[in-house]
This record gives sequence, C-alpha cells and structure tokens, in this order.
Amino acid sequence: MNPIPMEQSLMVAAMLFSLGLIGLLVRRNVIFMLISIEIMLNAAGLAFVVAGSHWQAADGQVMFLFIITMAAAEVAIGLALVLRLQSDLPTLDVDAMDQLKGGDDA
Amino acid sequence: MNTTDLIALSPLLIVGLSAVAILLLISLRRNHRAVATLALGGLALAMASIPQAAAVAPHHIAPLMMADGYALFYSALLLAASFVVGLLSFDYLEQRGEQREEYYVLLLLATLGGLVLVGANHFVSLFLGLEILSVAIYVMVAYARSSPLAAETGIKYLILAGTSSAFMVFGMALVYAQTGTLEFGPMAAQLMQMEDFGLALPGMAMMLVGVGFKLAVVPFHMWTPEVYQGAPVPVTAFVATVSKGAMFALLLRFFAAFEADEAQPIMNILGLLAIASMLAGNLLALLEDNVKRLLAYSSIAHLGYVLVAFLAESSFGDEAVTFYLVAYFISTLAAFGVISVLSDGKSEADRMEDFRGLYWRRPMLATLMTAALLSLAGIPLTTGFVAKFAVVAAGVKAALWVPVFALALGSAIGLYYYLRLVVVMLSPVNPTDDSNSEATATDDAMSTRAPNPAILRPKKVPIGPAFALSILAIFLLGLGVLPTPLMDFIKSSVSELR
Amino acid sequence: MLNYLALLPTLPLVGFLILTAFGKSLSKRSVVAIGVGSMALAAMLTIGIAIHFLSAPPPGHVFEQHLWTWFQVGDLAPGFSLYLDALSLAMILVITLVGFLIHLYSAEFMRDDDAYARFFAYMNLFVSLMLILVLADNLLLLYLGWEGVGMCSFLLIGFWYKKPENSKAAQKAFIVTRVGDTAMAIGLFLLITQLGTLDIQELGVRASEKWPVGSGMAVAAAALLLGGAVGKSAQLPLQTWLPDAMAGPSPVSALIHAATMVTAGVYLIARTHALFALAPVVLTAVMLIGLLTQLTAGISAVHQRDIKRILAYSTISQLGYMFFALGVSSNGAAINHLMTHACFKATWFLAAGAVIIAVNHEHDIFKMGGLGKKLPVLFWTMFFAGCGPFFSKDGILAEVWFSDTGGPFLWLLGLFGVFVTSIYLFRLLFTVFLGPLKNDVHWKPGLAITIPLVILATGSVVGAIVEYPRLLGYHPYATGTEAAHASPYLHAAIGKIAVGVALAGIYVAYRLFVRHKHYEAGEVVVPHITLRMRRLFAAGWYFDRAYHAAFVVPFQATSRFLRSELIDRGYDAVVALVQTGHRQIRRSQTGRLRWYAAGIAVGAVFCLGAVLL
Amino acid sequence: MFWLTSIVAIVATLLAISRLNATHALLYLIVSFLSVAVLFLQLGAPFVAAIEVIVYAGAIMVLFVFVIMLLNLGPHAVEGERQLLPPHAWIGPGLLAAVLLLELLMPLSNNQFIPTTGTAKHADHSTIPTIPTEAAPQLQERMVVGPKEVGIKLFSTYLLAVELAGFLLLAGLVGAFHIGREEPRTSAKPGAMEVPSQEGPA
Repeated sequence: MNPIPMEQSLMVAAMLFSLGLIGLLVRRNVIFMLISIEIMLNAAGLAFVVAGSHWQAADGQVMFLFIITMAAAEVAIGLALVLRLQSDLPTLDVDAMDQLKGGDDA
Repeated sequence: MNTTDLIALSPLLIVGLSAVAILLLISLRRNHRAVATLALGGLALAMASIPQAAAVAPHHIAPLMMADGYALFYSALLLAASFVVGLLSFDYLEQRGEQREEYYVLLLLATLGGLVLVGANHFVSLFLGLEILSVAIYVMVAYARSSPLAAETGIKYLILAGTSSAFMVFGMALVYAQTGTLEFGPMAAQLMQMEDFGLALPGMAMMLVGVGFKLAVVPFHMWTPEVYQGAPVPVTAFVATVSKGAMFALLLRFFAAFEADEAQPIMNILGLLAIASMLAGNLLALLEDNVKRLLAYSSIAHLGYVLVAFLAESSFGDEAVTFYLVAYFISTLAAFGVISVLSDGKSEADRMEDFRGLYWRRPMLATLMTAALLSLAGIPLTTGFVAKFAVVAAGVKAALWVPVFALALGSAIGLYYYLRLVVVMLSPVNPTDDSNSEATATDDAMSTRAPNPAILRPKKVPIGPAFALSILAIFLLGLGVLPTPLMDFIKSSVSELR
Repeated sequence: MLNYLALLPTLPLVGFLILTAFGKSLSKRSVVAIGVGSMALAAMLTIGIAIHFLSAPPPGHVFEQHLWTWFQVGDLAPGFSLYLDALSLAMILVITLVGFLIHLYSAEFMRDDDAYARFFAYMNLFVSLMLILVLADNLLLLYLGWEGVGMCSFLLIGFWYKKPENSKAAQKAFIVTRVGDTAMAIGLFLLITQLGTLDIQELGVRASEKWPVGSGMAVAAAALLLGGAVGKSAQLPLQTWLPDAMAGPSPVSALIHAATMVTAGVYLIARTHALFALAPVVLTAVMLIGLLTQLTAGISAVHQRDIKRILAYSTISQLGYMFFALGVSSNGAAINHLMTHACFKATWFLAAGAVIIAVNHEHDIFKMGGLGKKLPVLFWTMFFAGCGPFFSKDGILAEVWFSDTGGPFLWLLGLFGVFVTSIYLFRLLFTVFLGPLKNDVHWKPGLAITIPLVILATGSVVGAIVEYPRLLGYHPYATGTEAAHASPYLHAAIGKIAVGVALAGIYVAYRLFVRHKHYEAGEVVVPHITLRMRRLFAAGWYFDRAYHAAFVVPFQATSRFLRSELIDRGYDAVVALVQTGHRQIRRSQTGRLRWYAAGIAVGAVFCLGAVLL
Repeated sequence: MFWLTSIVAIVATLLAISRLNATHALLYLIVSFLSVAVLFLQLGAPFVAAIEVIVYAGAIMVLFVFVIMLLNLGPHAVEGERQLLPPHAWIGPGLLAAVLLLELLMPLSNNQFIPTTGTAKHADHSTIPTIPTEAAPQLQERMVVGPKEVGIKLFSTYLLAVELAGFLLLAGLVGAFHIGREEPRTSAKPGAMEVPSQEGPA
C-alpha cells in the first residue's frame, strides 16, 4: 500500500472540518446543526487516525474510538432535546429560540 | 492497575461507584432523600479518601492520570463544591415535582469528569474528563423538564459545547501529529527539542477554543448568560464553579510543562483573551437586571482575572491562580446558594427586584449575599480581596502591565454593579411609592414589578443549605482575615507543578 | 492604657454588628444606647490613650501594636498592626470626639427616621473603618479603611434613597472617588514592586535609600498616591462629587464630608510625607492643587444659595488650604487646620441641619432670615465656631510666606482666599440669622443637639488660641520657618494680616448682606457685589471699574464656568461612555445560537491567526 | 485512489450540509462517512474503518433517521427549510470557514514533520519518539495498525480510559432517558417547576 503523506490527509480532514463549520453556521435547523457537529467531530477523528498512522501507533485509533463514544452520547442527548423542542415550539429554527437573552437589548 | 494506583484514584473510584450505586438504588426504589444522602455520602467519602491518596502522592497512574498534591488539592476543591451544590440541590428539587433522582447520578458523573480533568496528564484523559463533564452538564442544565426554558438552554449549551469540543479535538490531533505522543510530559519534552512548534502551535490554538469555551472567556463567552439564566440555580452554581475550576486546573497543568518561549504566542493569545474578558465581562454586567445573568457576566471577568495570574508563569502565579479559584468558588457558591434558598417551588429569585429590601426581611441571607458580592468585588476583609491582591501581585511581578491595568479598570467598573445589588437589598420594600427611586435607578427600562412576596417572606432556611451557607460564610470572611494557612497549604500543593 | 488601642476600632465595629444583627428588634432607645454608647466608650478610651501618650510617652513617641499577620504573598506580609504617634493621635481624637458628638446629635436629629438602626449601624461602621485607616501601620490596611469609608460614604449619601437624585449623588461620589482610588491602588503596587514593602515607616526608609530626590519612580509613586488623596479629599479636578454628596443627612455631611473622611487625603500625604519629600515636583503640585481648589471652590461658595452646598464648597476650599500647607511641607499647620476645621465645619453642618429642620426643610438661604432671635444657640455657636479656623489659616499663610517653596506671592493669593472665605461664611450667617424674620419656626433644638454644638464651637475657638498638633507633640513645620520663628514678631505680624483681612471680609459681608438687603430671592448675587463694592470703595469709579474688570468679570466667568460644571460634564461623559460600552457590547448577546457559534468560530480564527503571524 | 476517496468525501459532505431535505442530507452524510472509512483503510487502520461504518454510518445515523421520522420532517418541511436558507446566508459563514481553512492549510503545507522510523511503532507509549539524526526514508512501507494492536492498547494502557468512556456513555444514557422520557403533560404536579416568565424585549 502506498503511504499517503500526512500533510495531505490532514488537509482533507481540515476541509471536512471547515465544511462542518459552514454547515453549523449556515443552517438554522437544529438537526442540521447536530449533523454539522458530527461532521466536525468526524473530521477531528480522521485527523487523529491520520496522525496515528503516521506515527505507526494505535493511540490515534484509540482516540478515535473515544471520539465516537462521545459523539454518540452527545447525539443521543441532542436528539432527545430536539424531540422536546419540537413539542414545545412549532419549529426547529434556532433563531426562533431567543427567550433567553438580555432584557432590553436593542 | 495495582493497589497504589487504586489508592491514588480512590476519590475518583468512590464518586464513580456512588453514581452506579445510585442507579441501582433508583431501580429498586425511588426515594429522593435516600438518593441524595447516598450522593452526598459518596462525595464526603471521596473527600475523606483524599488524605489516603495524598499519602501515596505524587503517583503517576501511567499513562493517563497524575495523582499529585496539585491534583488532589483541586479534587478536594471540586468535591467540596459539588457537595455544596448537592446540599443546595436537595431542597431546590424537593420543592419541585420532577423526577429528581437521576439528577444526582449526573451530578456525580459531572464531578467525576472534573476529577479526571484535574488529574489528567494525557490527551485521552483530558478528552474523556471534559466530555463526561460536558455531557452530564448538558442534561443538568435542561434538567427541569417542565420549564419552558430548559430545552432551549440545553440545546444551546450542547451545540456550542459540541462545537468547541470539535475544535479542541482537532487541535489535539494536530499536536499529536506533530509530537507523536498524547502524554503531556513527553509532549513538552518533545516540543522543547524542536526548533519550533510547527503544527503543535495551531493545534494548541485550536485547543484554546475548547478551553476558552469552558472557561467562558471572550469571545467564547456568549453562552454563559443564557445557560446561567436558564439552568436551575444549583446547576448554574455547578457550571460556574466546578466546570470552570476543573478546566483551569487542566490549563495550568498543561502549560506548566512548557517553559520555552515557543509557547509565547499561546500566552499572548491568552493575554488578549484575558483583557477582553475583564473589560467585556464587567461592561456587560454593568446594568444587568437579572442577577443570574449578572453573575454570569461577572464570572467572565473573573476568569479573565485568573488568567492574569496564569500568565505570570511562575509558581507564585500558580499559587495566586489556585487561591483565586478557591475564593471564586466560595463567593460564587455563596451567591448562588442565597439565590437558591430564596427561590421557591414556582420561581427563581433571579430578578433584581426580588432582592429589593432583602436586608430587612431576611437579614442573614442578605448579609451573606453582601459578603459574597463584596468578595467578588475584591473589597478588603473578604477572601476575594486577598485573592485579587495575590493575582495582581503575581501580574505585577511578571511585569504584565497591560493585563494588570485592565484588571484594575475592570475591578473599578465591577465594584459598581456589585454595590448596585447591595444597595437594592438595602432599599425599602414597598414598591408602590418608590418604584422610581430605586437606589440605583438606571435609565434602562427597569422592571417596576413588586418582588415576589414569597421570596421576601421570612421562612426558615432548610438545614442542608443552612449548613452549606454557614460554612461558606465562615470561609468567606475567615480567609479574608486569616488567609495564611490556606496560602501555605496551596504553596505546598502546587509546588510540584513546575 | 495604650495596650487597649486595638479596642478603639473594635468598639464601633461591635456596635455595627449588634445593630445589623438585631437592629430591627431593638427599640430606638436601645439603638441609641448601642450606637452612641459605643462611640462614647471609644471617645473616653481615646482620651485615656491621649493622656497616657502625653504623660508617659512611649519610647520614640511611637506606640505599635501588632495584632496578627494578615497574609503573606511572596515576601510581602502586611499585618493587622496599629501605629500610634502624634499624627494618628490627632486624627483619632478628631474622629472619636467629633464623631461621638455627631452621634449624640444624630440621636435627636434622626429620631423620626424609620431607618434609625440602619443609620447608626452605618455610622458606627464608618467610624471603625476610619480609625483603621488612620491607625494602620501599612498602606494595605490603610487602603482597607480607605475603601471601607468610601463604601460607607456611598451608603450614607444614598441614605434617603427615596429621592432618585440622592442615589445619583451617591453614585457620582462613588464613581469620581474611584478614579482616585484606582490611581492609589496602582501606586501601592508600584511601591510593592519597587520597594517590596507597604509598611509606612519602612517605605520611607527604603525609598530615601533607593530613590534620589526627584527620581522618576519617586515622582510616579507620590503622584499616584496624590491621585487617591485628591479623590478622597475632593480637590481639583476630582472635587465635583462633594457638593452633590450633601444629599445625605446633615450629620453624615458633618462627620464624613467635613470632619473625617475627606481629610483622609490630607492624612495620607502627611503620613507618607517621606515619599513626597523625595518628589518636590509632586509637592509643588500639591500646593498648586490646594491653592487652585481653595480659590475656585471659595468663589463658587459665594454664589451658592443652598445652605449645604455653600458649606460643601467651603469644605472643598478649606481642604484646599490643607493641601496648600502640605505642599509647602508644613504638615503641622495642615493638621492644625484640619483639627480646627473639623470642629468648625462639624458645628456648621450640624447647625445647618438644625436650621433646615427648623424652617421646614428649606435649603435656600435667601428664603430664610432673622432666625437669630428664634434660634440663638445655633447663631452663636456658628458665629464663634466660624472664627476659629481663621487663626489656623493664619498659621498656614505665615508658613507659606516663609517656606522655601512658597513666598509672598502665593501668600497673597492665599490671603485673597481668606477674604473670600469670610465673605461666604458670614454671608450665610448674616442672611440666615439677621434681618427680619422670614420663616415660621415651630421647632427648638433639644439638649442632644445643643450640647454637641456648644462643645464643638468651643473646640473651634480654643483651636484659635492653641495649636492642637503642637500640644500633642506633632510639629513638623516647613523648612525655613524655624528661622522665622527666631523672629516671632514678623511671623505673628504676617499672621495677623490674615486676621485683618478676614475681619475686612466679615465687614464687607455685613455691609452687603445686613445693612443693604436689596436683593430678592432668585436674583443673581454677583451684581450686588459690584453694587456694594462701589459703596465700599467710596472713592468712586476708578477702583470700581478696575475692580469690575480685574475681579468681578473673572469672578463671573469663573462662576459661570463652575456653574456649568464643565468638569462635571467630563465625569458624566465617562459614565455615559461606560454605559454606551455596556449597551453596545450587550447587543452581542442576541440570544441567537448561530451568532454565538459564529463567535466561537471567530475566536478560533483569531487564535489560529495569532499563532501564524 | 486517496484523492478520489477524499474528493468523494468532501463532495458528499458539501451536499450533506446543503440539502434541504434532512433525509437526503443524511444519505449524503453516510456516503461521506463511508468514504472516510475507505480513507481509514488506506491509512492502514482497518479497525476504525469498520467502526466508522458500523457506529457512525450505522448506529448514529440511524438515530438521526429515527428522530427525523418521529418529527415527521417530510417533503413539506423542505419548503420551510428553503425559507430558512437564503443563498446570501452562505456568504458570512463561508468566508469565516474559508479563513479558518486557510489558516489550517498554511501551516500544513509548509510544515516539516518528524519523519517516523519503523521503531516508533513498537515504542512504548511513554517513551518519547526519538528524532532520528539523519532523515529517515520518507517513503517506507506503511504498516497496518490492526485491530489486535488497538485492542491490546485499549485494554492495557487505556484500560482506565475505557472505564471512563463507560461513564461517559452512562451520562449520555441517563441524560437521554431523562430528557426524552415521554411524560403526560397533565400529570405535572401542582407547583411543578416553572421558571419565571422572562422579561420580553423592551
């Protein structure tokens, strides 16, 4: 198997991360925001695996496993909250969720 | 894992086991009092195990954790804070008809995360500690299911924390790519050998996003007021103290390993963040009428103050950081404790109006609140003053003139809003004839609603919070007058750091 | 007896604690017993200490009492230690004796107030902190008292918070003095870093070892401390808070804004004189600040109508005199004036408070008149008390003439200030008490009001004869004056000129405000001065023209300048700036999640950019 | 091969974040995750490749699909989504992310990595990877770090971490249970929690 230079794989990870960030900032639907966070976490995991592969060590993969664990836990709670929100508000538009803010801001 | 490892980890193990034990208990029988007792007992036992752990310290539980005096000191601090939060939570939850028992599982798990974080010596433990803490807090802030704000608060915190975690993990990956190790010590040694940090520097910068988010420094601060306001008061107290304290302990440990100038860009960033936080936090709090939000903004500024001592990069600075965090814990817990005790089953006492005339209705609580606010403002004879003094001294010693100047400026602004609340508490309680004469009437649209009568009605403070608050009061003033013993203790605890 | 020194701040503190804890459930009688009683004990203790100190002086005329070490940060270990020498003895005498009398007065004055216990609680706390301030042996403990009295002042100015303007005044006082306090705090840190100690005596020693006279560090340190003193003592340019601070009850004005707290700045400079001596530039600044403050505030006082504002400007002006004296290193004269002024101004404020009650809360002096017959005690105590400070001021002026940095020109300016002082003081006195009766008086002061007034007036008169600080063994006078003392006649003659000028001022005031009462309420007073001046200088037109051009026009310009409160606007601008900052930055808290996420992203971009650059 | 997979991953992700229909987006996301799994294989990490497919593309995505079904976000939601997503909304975030990407690519493109030596693989976790004195051959055969090594590492060195991960999942479980629990609204006890109504915007 041809080795893949680390720089390039990390660049791919960085691109995926940026795409996730764009998604997070652009989308107003909570579900899409959660998806975007998954993309970012996945990109970070990819970066770890890349680095682990570069160092020929299992640590990167181990870290990836923990990242996936955390992503699962977070998604579970996030989706539970989405269900709650859906029953409270008619929309999943996050910009509509502004009950919490300064009392008198302009 | 050998016996020594287990002893060194005993606080962690006890907290974790208590969480599991509570789950078992819940599956047998739901009983709020029993569950709370078990949780508090677990925390107390964990605290009691710290001297045992200290006997084997410093002990490196390879490769993940470090059980040294520093970690144990912060563990004790976090456990004590959780204990206080637990005491406050019991009566808070007791007044509300929710499913209350799971809360304690989450409280213990979050504490566990904090304990892992302060002992973390490795990216894996850092990450896991942080995430256990975060995930538990996601749920805790949204715990009050019947509250219309709960879900909103929860999702906001979750998404922002998730984002910041993603940044942090990506940063870690970059650092790992550069150094090939996940452990702090070797990592630092490795970087020292290199001519420049290479990818590790952007990596650390991205990690700062995660750190900054947890610490709520500008510009990662914007979640704070919302989460403080929307979360149940004891949870707010927890977020304000344990979560931030644990993260700061980690930050200190991580960067204590680096001495070279290569890390200077990171320090510069932190300096800028500190200055921005001190100024923005105080400005934001200036005319805020919601007390929980006010404390949120002020906490932004406080973390900025602590960063000043952190930037000193000396063991003196480490002591100042630690002492400041202790003082901040005590004052913040006392302030939120008072809010928690004042809140009743229906509402939370978080409006400025709720505090009007408190001094004349519930003098003890008002006095404690005043002491807590003065301590936060850094008025002499409170522990906050000694802490701020130590921080400034550390900053001045390291010739950090700009941050110290920002600190002085921020404190000057800060005193105003703390005293504003104090004055409100001293005002009379008939809002009908002096609705426009509030001592610090602002031109903002002040709510002229009457305070919630239930809040002002003198009632007996339940024994749990009463105990917690009296302990806090003793420390609040005691450490302000006689801080030397604690300072010496801190000195011996953090000496192993550098 | 000296060993009980630590009890001194403790007594009022205990009073404060009792009143705070049980204030609600105590009867007014018990409140008085605790609030005034603690002060009475403190006053007796002070007298005992003073007698002991004078009859059996401790070695070196200094008594130190170390209570415990506060904390230790690095090599810095400020302690709770008290330091008693002639200077602090003078201060504690003023604080406890005058303080006790004012408390006694308040027992009657505040009787109808609902928040009786709260008032005495604050007052006791104030006295306790003020005592800590003057007895502190290190600057940090002094700073504790300094901040503490500032806080009490804030609470007491806003004591009658029902009126919004009172709260505004409290805020203003607080914010303006914060400016000075911040400078002082920075000064403290400068001293810590440079000299490694905050012990006042040690500071003096180390500073003179390490810093040559006029070195930049010494100047910076002294200037920063001066900043604190200027704020606290309401000197230019931080003087604007004091007139507004009159919103508080009269006893508060008497105790805090005339006798004690505002003199803390004077005390600070006198106490850290060793530092100031190393910075002659700053001392000159002190002198000029004092001189300018004294003149501008005096001129402003002439144009006030509100009885308490007149006294406020007068206080600023008198504090200016003290700074003037400090500036020529004549600390003895400054402290002497401080002590007589404390008696004098306390009397006047207390009497003014009684007058205000008697005329049904009228503040405008031109709506009063002829009260002398109805309230003779007030008139005569004010009259006699008003004479005292002219003599202590003579002392200052003589010192200015003979000092190295002063001289006849500055003396002349000071002398003019004396003239102005006597005009505005006696303008007030004559307008209110002489002439036809204008008010219904249904109220007579009781014993608890009369006795303090009489005692304080006596104190002021005695101060005219005796130099209190010299009596206590405090006599650091300006360099060069020792030579002058060799020719006491000249010294005395110089002094007597000032008395003469003062008498002339009284005469002018009498002519203007008693003999020729043409003015009506609401009319500006200044033109009448020119009118009366014309009669005064009967010789006619030349003088008058010249006088008008050289004197009245600047007068009017200054007063217009001061009345428009330009400096005030400056502080309003600072407040507005901070508030605008608040509003602007608050807009960032939109409650919108995506906006917050964008904040995080921007932060990340910033962090990354910073390490790449 | 590497570039092909990468391009597929990036394009699929781009489509995932821009689709209006949540189900479509999820499908693209699965494609993206699958291609990342292929990348893992190419990087010599077959174990995580499998995990990526099973857990990410499988379990987590199924969770999303469930929720989307529960929420009934059918085609009718697409129109609403379109309104929430005007084209100009992309500009700001796009720029911000572009700058971030640039900042990440810059150090990546001109960074000198420590070249690895074959020995690093066997190095103990705690030893510092040594910097070879002479540049080691960059293009050496990349070793596969297989499931066995990962497993050994996981259950020896990282045993404690695995336990902690258990706690992390426990927190997620308890939390999701508490929040997601279906509770009849009417059964809310009197005096149930009610945060004071917030002050509306002035």
